[in-house]
Amino acid sequence: MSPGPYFERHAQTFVGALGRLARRPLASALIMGVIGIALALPLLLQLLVQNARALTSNGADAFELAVYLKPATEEAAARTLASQLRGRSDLAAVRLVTATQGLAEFREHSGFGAALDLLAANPLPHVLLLTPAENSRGSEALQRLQSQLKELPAVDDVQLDTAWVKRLQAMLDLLRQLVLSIGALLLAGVAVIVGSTIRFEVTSRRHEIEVMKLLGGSNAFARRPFLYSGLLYGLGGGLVCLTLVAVARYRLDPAVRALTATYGQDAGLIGLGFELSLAALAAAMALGWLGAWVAASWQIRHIDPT
Amino acid sequence: MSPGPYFERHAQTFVGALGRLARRPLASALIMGVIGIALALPLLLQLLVQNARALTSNGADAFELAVYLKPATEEAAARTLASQLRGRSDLAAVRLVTATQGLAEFREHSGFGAALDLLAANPLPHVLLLTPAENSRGSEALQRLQSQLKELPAVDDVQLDTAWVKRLQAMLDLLRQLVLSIGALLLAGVAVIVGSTIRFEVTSRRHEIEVMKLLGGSNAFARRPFLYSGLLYGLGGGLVCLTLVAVARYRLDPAVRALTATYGQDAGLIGLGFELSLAALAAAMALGWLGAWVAASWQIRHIDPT
Amino acid sequence: MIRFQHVHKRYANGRQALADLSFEVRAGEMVFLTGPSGAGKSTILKLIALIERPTRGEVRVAEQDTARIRRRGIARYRRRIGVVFQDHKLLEDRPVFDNVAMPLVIAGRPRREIDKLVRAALDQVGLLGRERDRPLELSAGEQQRVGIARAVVAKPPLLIADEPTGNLDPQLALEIMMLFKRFNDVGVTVLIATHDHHLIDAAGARRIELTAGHQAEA
Amino acid sequence: MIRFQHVHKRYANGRQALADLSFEVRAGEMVFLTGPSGAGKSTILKLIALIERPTRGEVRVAEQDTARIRRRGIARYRRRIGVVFQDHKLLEDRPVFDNVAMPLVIAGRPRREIDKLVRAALDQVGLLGRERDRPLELSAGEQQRVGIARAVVAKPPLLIADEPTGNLDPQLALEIMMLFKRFNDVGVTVLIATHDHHLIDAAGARRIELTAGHQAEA
Ligand SMILES: Nc1ncnc2c1ncn2[C@@H]1O[C@H](COP(=O)(O)OP(=O)(O)OP(=O)(O)O)[C@@H](O)[C@H]1O
Ligand SMILES: Nc1ncnc2c1ncn2[C@@H]1O[C@H](COP(=O)(O)OP(=O)(O)OP(=O)(O)O)[C@@H](O)[C@H]1O
Ligand SMILES: [Mg+2]
Ligand SMILES: [Mg+2]
Repeated sequence: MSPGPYFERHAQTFVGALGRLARRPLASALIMGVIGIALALPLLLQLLVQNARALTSNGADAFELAVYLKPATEEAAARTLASQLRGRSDLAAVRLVTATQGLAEFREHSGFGAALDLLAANPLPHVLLLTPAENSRGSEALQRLQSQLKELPAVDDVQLDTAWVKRLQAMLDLLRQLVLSIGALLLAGVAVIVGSTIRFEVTSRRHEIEVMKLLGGSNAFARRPFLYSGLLYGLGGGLVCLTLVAVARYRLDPAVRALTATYGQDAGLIGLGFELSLAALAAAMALGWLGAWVAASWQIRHIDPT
Repeated sequence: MSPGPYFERHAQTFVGALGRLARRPLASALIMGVIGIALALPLLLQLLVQNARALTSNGADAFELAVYLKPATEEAAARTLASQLRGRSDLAAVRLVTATQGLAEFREHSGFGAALDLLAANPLPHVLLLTPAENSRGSEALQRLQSQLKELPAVDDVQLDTAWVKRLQAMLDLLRQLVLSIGALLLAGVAVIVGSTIRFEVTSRRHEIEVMKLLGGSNAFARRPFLYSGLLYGLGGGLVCLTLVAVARYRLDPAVRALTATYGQDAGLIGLGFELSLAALAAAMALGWLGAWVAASWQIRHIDPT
Repeated sequence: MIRFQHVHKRYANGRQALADLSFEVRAGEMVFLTGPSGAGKSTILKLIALIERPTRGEVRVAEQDTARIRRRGIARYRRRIGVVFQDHKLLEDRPVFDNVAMPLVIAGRPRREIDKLVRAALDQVGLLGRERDRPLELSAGEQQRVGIARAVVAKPPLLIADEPTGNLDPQLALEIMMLFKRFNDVGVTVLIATHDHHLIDAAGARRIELTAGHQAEA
Repeated sequence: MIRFQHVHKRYANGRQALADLSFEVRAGEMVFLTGPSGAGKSTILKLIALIERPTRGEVRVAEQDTARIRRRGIARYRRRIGVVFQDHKLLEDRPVFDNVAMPLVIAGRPRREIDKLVRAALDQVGLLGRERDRPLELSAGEQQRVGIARAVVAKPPLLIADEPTGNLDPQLALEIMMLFKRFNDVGVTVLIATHDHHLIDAAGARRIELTAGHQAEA
């Protein structure tokens, strides 16, 4: 078999598959739509988680740990401790609020005003405000950090700024779990959809395959058109998916802006980016090809002409 | 046509459809699986929103509004205002913290201790802590409430307890939008899946339908088996969906408990309940029947024997 | 029973299958349709069964202008005609019994009656005992006979058959032809397209000969 | 070329189609296979084309024990045999040209060659000019001839045909039989199952007569 006819045959088969899809545009579009939806959902959720994480790392104030030093601690010792902590890899920033600064801030905000001048001594301790490094913001990491800090001799108490942190973290954890489960389900779904579509196509072209086999066509020969169909379904589904993600991004943008506004920011949704889009497309095509390969191989091997 | 054979025929057709599904168990299971997944996702997300809402209404403290009265306000006037506010339908609870109570609390928590006894006058204002009614916790409703309260003559300032409220609300809004979009997408997906499955079945049994029509079978006669197939796909998909929801509930429960723990509660996920489960099942069957009806009617009308 | 008047049939691809054809088959008659391959025999039978529609001219069947029968009426109309198809048109995934029973099931006959009639029909084509076989497990001639049994099972007043003995050996072909004759004897109108001149001679019935869509009555 | 030795064939449903059948067809011979409906003619051709396997006994084709040919070898083996099927086995959604070209496409022949060979084959069965029609737009006899063109297009050394003239009028049947004879004249081994005794007489070739799976050489 010369390479000429071989290539020619592949090209012909590909065009044939394209032609078949085009001949029943509604059905093809529907299948691609379903694949697109199934691929878009995990991407959308991933996008959500990604954006939520970006938000919470911008809104770093939410992650502050307040370390209250023992009342007896000298300011110099507090400074030393602060610079020691700055060496830790799991902390992004360390800010020292000395007792004097604290009192000054309190005077401004509390409404007690000059009344505080009456105090014999400053009752406030020095406080270290810590921002954990980005990779140490999980609720477990935070708790570990908290207990480690508590054991330092100079430290009186360590408090997470608000329950908000824990809640957000727990929510993100939940969401991430959800994304993983849903993503796995839906990717399996895509393979199943392509597979069962191809399976039906093989069934509905059973006669044709029988005839091909009777005339001396190999299984590979009979399978080829279906592989191209699968590839095309994947490609179409991938394009639908990217479109859906783009539309969803556009539609959800106001809601996200409202959310970021609560952090005093004005940032829209982060998109998929070119590389991830391309990867999604490639994955869709690979899934389509694979689903088709499995379904067609299995079916065709079991078609025996009579 | 006597009613006997008519019923007999329906029963036979139903059994026939069941038999066809059973004859290719893998394919049937896969299709039902896909339908189940597609139905389960919106239900799961709905469950999530529902649970989130339940959580935030239990964790009512998160929703407190602090109303600072003008320093000159008498305690009696503060009490009058409090009981006036209790009459509002958009408030669930109103707690008055008088300046004296405030100072006592402050003395306990701030570390200033006896130092405060030196103060000539209590610098704190009376404060009203408000819990909005459940239906007035949207961020808009809260803002409206806030600006209304600010206009009261006795009021100095109104603060939402933390930014947390806004954030949670914004997140819930986002999630609700997401659920609506995803739910609509997926329900359409189910109809499409059933429809295109039936479409393929009709195609692969095209010869049979042609023969039936040649022998004087009406379109309705040819369509009947496919309607039963659609119904069965729906039923199977619905059962898969309920199973998936139950499994997901079981798997997500720890994460949700971790989340509720941050509210100092210990509550797992709220389930679907019997009625909603039944409704989901009925909806699945209806979708299956409908998808089959549309696909089969359309296809069968266009099969003309030659 | 059947009357073609100036019937023309041009298929969608432009091929002229029938040109100004007129003939009549009276109720109770038995008539053969002959002519070379591609002369238009199957086309005539398809016009009668409403599988195709004439381009021009009138096709009357049982005193009814078939042009008047629209979509919804076709099913009922076809139930009154028994058709033997040139390519059998059996359902390959259903046993012989179900195939033969199909016209009765469609007509909504009760189970007992169906049982009896199907057995009788299979007996007449020599296939009693093969009820549970599937068409693919039958030889071509056996399949053809199943098709014949299905056409006669509901005892229709009009029977049309397209090359019903093409896959049968001469002796069996004669038997089948005698079966058609027996139906004709009890009043059924029979129209058969065939190439087999010996059978026509044996049956001694009228013959309509076609050449390229024209009649050449012999 | 073909040698059956004590071949038995019992189908899965228990039906005994062939019982202890032995015969030989020498290379370059032309042989007819006759016998009543259900005698086992198609079964023999199916054993040769490896569509079925014998229950017992040996089927040798072209000096090769067919029992030795496993899954992967079947495709290549079939490419060397031209088969005319009793039910045509055409692809209904492909034009006549594609149907006839199929064996050449499968063999990976270049486009130009395919074009030439397909036209030549269609010419031989009298269907030149119908390349773009689809099988459903052909009469039964025309379909049968497309099947014959497909069987001969790749010029296989062995040609087997199952009732190739069942749907043809007597004159066309004779022409087709002469076509097979011409192939036989240039060295192709030909085995034809048929009911048509006139044709056998006309072709004057050897005849193997079957009765219920047994040979009854005449
Ligand atoms: N659906 C169709 N579309 C286009 N042309 C058709 C169609 N059906 C038949 N023809 C053409 O019309 C002519 C008559 O066909 P018909 O099937 O009536 O012939 P016939 O007499 O039955 O032949 P045979 O004996 O071979 O079955 C043929 O030339 C055929 O090619
Ligand atoms: N796939 C099968 N399964 C079971 N039985 C079969 C199968 N194919 C054929 N038979 C039976 O084997 C016997 C021989 O069949 P075969 O098709 O070889 O007959 P034939 O000589 O070709 O008859 P015809 O002239 O009617 O085509 C028949 O009784 C038939 O019912
Ligand atoms: Mg015909
Ligand atoms: Mg046979």
